[in-house]
Amino acid sequence: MNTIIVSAILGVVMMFSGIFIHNKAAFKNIAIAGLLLLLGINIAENYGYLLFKVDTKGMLHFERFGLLFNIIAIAATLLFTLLSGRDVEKVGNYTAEYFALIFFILCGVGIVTSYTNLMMLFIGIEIISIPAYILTGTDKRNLKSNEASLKYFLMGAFSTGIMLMGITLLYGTNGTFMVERAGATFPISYLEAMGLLLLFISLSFKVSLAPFHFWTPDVYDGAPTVFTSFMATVVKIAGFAAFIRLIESRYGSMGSQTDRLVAIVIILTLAFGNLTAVFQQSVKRMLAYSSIAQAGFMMFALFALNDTGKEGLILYAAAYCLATLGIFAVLIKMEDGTFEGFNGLSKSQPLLAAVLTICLLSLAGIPLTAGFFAKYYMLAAVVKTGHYLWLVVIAVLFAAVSAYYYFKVIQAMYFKEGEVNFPPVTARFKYLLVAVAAVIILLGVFPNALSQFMYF
Amino acid sequence: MIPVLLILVPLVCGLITFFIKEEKTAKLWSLTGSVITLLIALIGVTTMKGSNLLTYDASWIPTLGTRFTVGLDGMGKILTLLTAVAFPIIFGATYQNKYASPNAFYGLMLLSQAGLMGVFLSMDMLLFYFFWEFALIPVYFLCSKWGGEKRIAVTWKFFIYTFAGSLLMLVGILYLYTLTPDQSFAIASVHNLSLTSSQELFIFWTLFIAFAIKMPVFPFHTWQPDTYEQSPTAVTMVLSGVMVKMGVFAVLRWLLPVVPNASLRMADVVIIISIIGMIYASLIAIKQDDIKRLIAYSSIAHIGLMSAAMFANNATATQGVMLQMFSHGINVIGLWIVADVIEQQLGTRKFSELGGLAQKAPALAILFVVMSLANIALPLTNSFIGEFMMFNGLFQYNYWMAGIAGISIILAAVYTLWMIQKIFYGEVRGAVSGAMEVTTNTKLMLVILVVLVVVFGVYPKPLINITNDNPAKIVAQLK
Amino acid sequence: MPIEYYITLSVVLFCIGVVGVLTRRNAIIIFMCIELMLNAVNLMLVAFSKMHHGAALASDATSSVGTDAQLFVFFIMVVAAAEVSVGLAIIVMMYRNTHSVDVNFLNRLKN
Amino acid sequence: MSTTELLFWFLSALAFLGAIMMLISKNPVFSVLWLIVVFFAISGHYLLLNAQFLAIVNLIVYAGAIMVLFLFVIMLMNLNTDTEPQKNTWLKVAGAIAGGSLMLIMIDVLIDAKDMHTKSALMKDGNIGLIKNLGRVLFNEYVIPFEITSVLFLSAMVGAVVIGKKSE
Amino acid sequence: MNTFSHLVYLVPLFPLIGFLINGLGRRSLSKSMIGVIGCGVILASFIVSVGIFFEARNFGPTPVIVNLFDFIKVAAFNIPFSFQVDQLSSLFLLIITGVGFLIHLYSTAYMKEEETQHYGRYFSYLNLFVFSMLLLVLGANYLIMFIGWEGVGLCSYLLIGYWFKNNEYNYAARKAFVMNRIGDLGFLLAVFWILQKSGALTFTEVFANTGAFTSFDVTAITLLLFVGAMGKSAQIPLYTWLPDAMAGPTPVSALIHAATMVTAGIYMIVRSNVLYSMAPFTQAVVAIIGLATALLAATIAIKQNDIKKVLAYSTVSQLGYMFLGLGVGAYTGAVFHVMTHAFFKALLFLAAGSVIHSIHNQQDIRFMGGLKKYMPITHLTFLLACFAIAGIPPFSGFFSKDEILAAAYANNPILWGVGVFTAALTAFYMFRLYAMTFLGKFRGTEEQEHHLHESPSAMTIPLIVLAVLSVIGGFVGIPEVFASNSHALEHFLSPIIVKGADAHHLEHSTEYMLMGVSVGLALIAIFYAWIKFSKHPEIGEPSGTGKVLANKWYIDELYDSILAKPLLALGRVLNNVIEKSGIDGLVNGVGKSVQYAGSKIRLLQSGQVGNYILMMVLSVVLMILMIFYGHNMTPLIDKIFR
Repeated sequence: MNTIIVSAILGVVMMFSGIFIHNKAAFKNIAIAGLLLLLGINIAENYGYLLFKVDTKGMLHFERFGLLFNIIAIAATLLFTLLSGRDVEKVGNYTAEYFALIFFILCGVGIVTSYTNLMMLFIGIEIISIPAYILTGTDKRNLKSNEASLKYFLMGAFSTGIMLMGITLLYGTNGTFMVERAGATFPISYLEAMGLLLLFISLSFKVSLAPFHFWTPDVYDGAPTVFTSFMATVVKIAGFAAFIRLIESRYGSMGSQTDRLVAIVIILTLAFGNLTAVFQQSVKRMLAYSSIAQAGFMMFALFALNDTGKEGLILYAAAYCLATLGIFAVLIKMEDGTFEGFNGLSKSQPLLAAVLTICLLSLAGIPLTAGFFAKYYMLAAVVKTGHYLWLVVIAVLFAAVSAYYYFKVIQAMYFKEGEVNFPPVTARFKYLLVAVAAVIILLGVFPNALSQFMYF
Repeated sequence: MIPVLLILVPLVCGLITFFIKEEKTAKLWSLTGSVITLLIALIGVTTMKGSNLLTYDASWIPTLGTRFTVGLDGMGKILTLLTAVAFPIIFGATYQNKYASPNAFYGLMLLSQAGLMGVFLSMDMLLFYFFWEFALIPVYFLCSKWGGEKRIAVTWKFFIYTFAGSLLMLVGILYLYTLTPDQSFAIASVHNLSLTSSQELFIFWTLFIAFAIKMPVFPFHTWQPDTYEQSPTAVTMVLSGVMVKMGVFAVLRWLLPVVPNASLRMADVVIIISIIGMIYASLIAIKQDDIKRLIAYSSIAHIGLMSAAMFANNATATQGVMLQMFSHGINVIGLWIVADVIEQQLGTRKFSELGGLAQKAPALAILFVVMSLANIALPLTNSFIGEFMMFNGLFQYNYWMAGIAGISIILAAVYTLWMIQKIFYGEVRGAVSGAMEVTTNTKLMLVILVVLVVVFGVYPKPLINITNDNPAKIVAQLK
Repeated sequence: MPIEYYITLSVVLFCIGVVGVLTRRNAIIIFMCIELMLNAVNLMLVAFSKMHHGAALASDATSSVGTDAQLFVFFIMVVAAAEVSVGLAIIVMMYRNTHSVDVNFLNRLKN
Repeated sequence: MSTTELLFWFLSALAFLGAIMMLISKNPVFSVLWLIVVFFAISGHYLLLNAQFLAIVNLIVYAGAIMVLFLFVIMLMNLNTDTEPQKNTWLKVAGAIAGGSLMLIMIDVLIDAKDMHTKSALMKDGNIGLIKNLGRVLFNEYVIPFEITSVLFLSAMVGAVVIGKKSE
Repeated sequence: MNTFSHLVYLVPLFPLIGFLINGLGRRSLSKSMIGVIGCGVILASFIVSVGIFFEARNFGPTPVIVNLFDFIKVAAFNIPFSFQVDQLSSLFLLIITGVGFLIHLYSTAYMKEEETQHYGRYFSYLNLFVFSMLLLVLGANYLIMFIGWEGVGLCSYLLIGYWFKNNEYNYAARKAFVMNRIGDLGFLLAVFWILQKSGALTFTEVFANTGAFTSFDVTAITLLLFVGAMGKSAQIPLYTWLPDAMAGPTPVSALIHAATMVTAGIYMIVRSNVLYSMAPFTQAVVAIIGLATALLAATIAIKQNDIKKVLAYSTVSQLGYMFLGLGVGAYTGAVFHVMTHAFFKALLFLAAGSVIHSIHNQQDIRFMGGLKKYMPITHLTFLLACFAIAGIPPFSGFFSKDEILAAAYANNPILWGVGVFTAALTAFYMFRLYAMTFLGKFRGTEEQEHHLHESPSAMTIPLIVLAVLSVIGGFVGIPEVFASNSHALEHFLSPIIVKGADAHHLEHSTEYMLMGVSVGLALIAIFYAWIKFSKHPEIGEPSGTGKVLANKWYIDELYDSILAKPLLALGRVLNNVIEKSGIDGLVNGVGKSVQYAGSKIRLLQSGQVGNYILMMVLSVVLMILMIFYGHNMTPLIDKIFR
């Protein structure tokens, strides 16, 4: 609860700072300070120290899993601000407002990681979505940005409609909006099944699972790259946090046909994401598709729904955020976002190239990087269920395909000749990236450094 | 403690190498590092069994049931020794070669050594997988960065291919893990399972395909000739001398004892595939016009024999495979060294542009001939011992198969002698007319290899003794 | 009234909204169709609310079961209002740049 | 047929008609107007269900504020004439078929739900829809979402500013 | 007691040392030094061998086995690196080191004109060869024998290709090695078979334990061993390498391809006579193949014009004889013939070398003739050798050949008939060769004639020694028919030959008749050839049957078209089609299809919001169908996914 309140307050603070302060650079620093505060509060809450005690009337329930997700989201945002704060300033004139929106999104994240009531889910998702629509459209002169924003908005609103229909149907059978349903009977009524299906679909849309992923490439591509970076990480993992909370309490009631349904969705997601990414020319768009593919992998946790899966989802979220933010931080600064644009980067910026390589390796799931164990947990989770081994086999084959496009960037950087005009970067930026790489490798060797938080 | 050092020394040396800007220093440093590793390996190999110096066990990821367990047993010793011997020799033989950004080159080489060591030392399946991939990445970079013209595409295929295989293996490992009673990856847990036949089959194929790609066994071999051809020769030496042994080793350590029933059931299939591969690769080798490609195909043929022998369910053959891994590593590195000299000095690898080199470089010719003869397993060279034992085992499994596999012995003679003739004999022609100077260190390394070839060919007892305990155990598991 | 009637009516309205989204190309109309979908949902919610309320009244005359659904409708309206403000802003922005609200012209981003 | 039923059928028909007309009106302004008709019909339903507060809010917020906003924008853009050239017929048919089949199977599934056969919505009676009850519950159990909604509005406001303000 | 026998490892050790010194020091040592070392080590071996030989006479049936170290010791078996000294091996030691020494000696003069380093290389190869051959005959088990077996193959490769600048020679060298390898494979398989059945490879153990073999095993093992012998001893079908192997220097031909290496097959079969005696089928095969080879090679030799080729085919033919002997159970006869053949064939080659040496590498007998007066010693020794090979009493060849023929008659008169016919052919072509080379007028160029001279003493001394041996060598095996208990060799070898296997009982009158027929036919052939070719040397191109014979029955071409070419074509097809388009094509195809799928799937991402939503709605419809109507599709879905 503290996270939600403080982030909302911080959002307001940012809004007002936009009125009173006219130094652009200051906003970033305020935001960083705010995020640090937020992070501190969240960690404190994780350990049981609360600033305010609020009776949520059973609307929200705070537990370690959700709080860990919050920590990852906030830390990712902090990292994002540290790495790309400068670039946020370049998007438009409303730097303070952008940060305000980011804080509002964090507020939404806080809600969806802890909701127990479908109404909170709905509001949380909306609080995340609406600022996201706006952030997508912030590059107002850019038609692509406009287009992305409008597409995102229309499709997002449509999926909201579907979600509401789902919630309604659930209410129709149960007479309550609580996620946990007491006294479940089997087989569940068609009404409830339909409601769950529609809810599943709308959340699938939010985390961009195929065949509801179509907005993702266009939106990620059209949005200003800084915000793509943010949306691809924080917003996405928030969606998963919401998703797993829902499915965890309801999944068992859905029956074996849903297993199959989810399996199909996973395969479709992996196929769409990976195969389409193979063909891309633009790194940004490739990353958009890759984020779809990564979502497919994260779905394994929801498919398996065991401790390994949940533990892995945390790790996956962290690994994915780290790597994606690292890559985007460099990509934002590139003039040419195509693969050719990376040609010869290792010559002019060896350090950045090395860090980028580690991030890409992590996304590809190569051992010694966090991405490996992330994927490992996901696969392990499904294997542990004892069924659906074929799903795992298909998944690893697609993982091999994914190496294809990630390594295209590495190839461009290291093995191809080219001149890159890379803007000068500060030493702090470099150190930060090195730190990111170090953390990726640290998590790649000792993954339980993160997941052990779940158990104490 | 020794296993840890074996991994750590190259790893640390490699990482340090990255920061040495000066070429000379980088070379010297990496050479020193590899020599230190060799010394440690020698200590390890000669240390008696049962010494607690040979194992190390530490907690790693308790929640996953995996531990950092490394150890040196007979099979591990022989491959560790190979890895440790190979790198100083490679560094020594290619000491004069110039590489762009040498620090990265040598650093990556040492990293790959660390990975290889890890593979051979791991006593935990997840750890094994970890090192398996870890060994691959530096090699990928080495090939792509310092390779030939088509290096990017070729290495790419190699990488994706092996990566896909490894991922399949990961699935198998995971599945195996869930089937262990104590939810662990430890070698003791996975070696003593009683699985249903469908479970075994699933695990068998996932693991075997990964290993088969790595070895490579027909028909998973197509990445190999291209990669060998395009890689810088020093890396090719690592690849064919040591890395392909990973696959063979893995079958012996992680496949046969783990899924014995499936292995027995599938033995016929694997052996037949392997034999087809041997003949097939030999026939193709005859038609090659490029030293590197020829050696590559010859390597496929040799590996085919190893993979056939492994599945022959025979302790002698199994031990033969272990010896042959070492011998083949030594021999093929020797061949590559000569190939490298020729390429560096004459600028071509095509037989059609070579001839009469024996007149220009008689010493090289002699050394090469010895290595070639070892390559075709002439008696009193090291590989004869291994091949004899493998064929013997194969023969006991099925004499028709051994007979057909034997054809490859003849074909090996055909292409190897053809290669010698094309490069060294005849009148001086083509690219050979230019100046030719073989450096002392290259010769020295070749001489060392030749000495190894002959010594272990005449007196293989030390190698046999090292590997004495594993084969019986592996075969016992199969029954 | 039997709840099925309401369900049917709502679904029909909802699906008309869907058809509208699919067949129209004016961004504003599409948006309006989405609003229609939301209203269909609202109608169903209220119907369910009264259904549960009716059932609860049978055992407890002072029951307030079903209130939450009506509040939910209220929240939906609130959110819809917020969404409309943002959505229309986006459409207007779009219109300012392209002088069109035709979604078919939104194809700079593809493949 | 009781008055309630009569009203129900009438309002349903009106809503349906309005929706269809909104769908097929070429002129966006007419669409808006037809949509308002639908909203009125739905408000009528709310009244039938004795949800007076929602009926009013629906009229004020939807039919009033939101639809006016729509009209406003349409006027602003001068879209009142038929600006929509004939759309790809194939896509139209496909859309209609997709939506239609969605409707059919949804109705089929939902009507098939056994536990709904016996249930009916309480008409006219029941006072939960009155503002007194709603207010009490809203500020007790639902105070958290109520507060949090303010964040939503704030972000919408910021968004409208960021997006809508003519910059530079 | 048996001092020399326990020092047996010195025998191969000396040549090995010679090989190492000459090989490594070929640049620094002087020619004379190289020569001294090269010959000296062999002489040293010879001396030890002589000592061993005299000790071996007293061994009786127990051989001396000298264990050096464990070669391959694994759980399943133990193969020591050990030497076996018995009558058979000691006899071969004598032949190898003795004849070998003479040839080394001869070589010092013959190869005088080579560069020093190549001279050193030559001698190191020779020493290595002797070393390998010694390993072969000394090995106490099949594996050590196999080491020598392959070793001589290697050395023949190296020596045939000694003049490595010439690609035809290299080709011949390769051919020799590959053909040998084919045989080696047979040998190796036999070794595995023995190992599998008896668990050991040591001769004493294997032969003591023949109960471990079924008759099928024995037949298979002996046949496989015979395949090995075919390769090494140039029998049909693996004989074609031997004539081509004349590419090497002539002393090499003498050493390797006449006196020693090719006899390895005979040695091996005699060594395994215990097994062969158990396998009558194999024996029949051996006899028939041997005889066929003898006949075939003899017919070819009639029309060859290269002096060395004629000798080569005669070698093949004589080897055929030996196999005939083995096949009919005359093991002693075969060994006897090996010995006499070693003498006279080495002599023939060395004499031919002497001729070639003096007329500057001219090998074609059509351009020789009348050398009698220029090279008296060579001429005389050559003539003696021809008599020996033709089987004229009392030259050595007569006794050995007679023993084999007699045994063949006892086995089957047809074998004898063909054998005698072949013997007559032998006499014919040998004297054709003799006549064309030494008689008549010189047909070479003026300049060659001017240079004609007798060879230096280093070459003639070996000729003389060998000539003496060729003449008297037969007296170690005088047949029973002439004097009882006079067959010294048979007595000497009796401990290692299976009892009864060698027995053939012919009436004395029959035996006289047989001898008379064969000698008579041989004399007629000699007379005819002498008359014909001394007067009218055959200079023109042959035609008709002669052409077929001159072209060696077109066997090389046949092999080329049914084996080599198809194999190469197969290699090409595999390389260009199966590998590139097939397997690699499949692998690349997977990659390509991924890319293709990507390029098509991305078209779904049309950029149209309407399409996206349509897709979503359709998916929703499908999902609802699947969930709610799925029970009717369940079997289908189960089939696909479970």
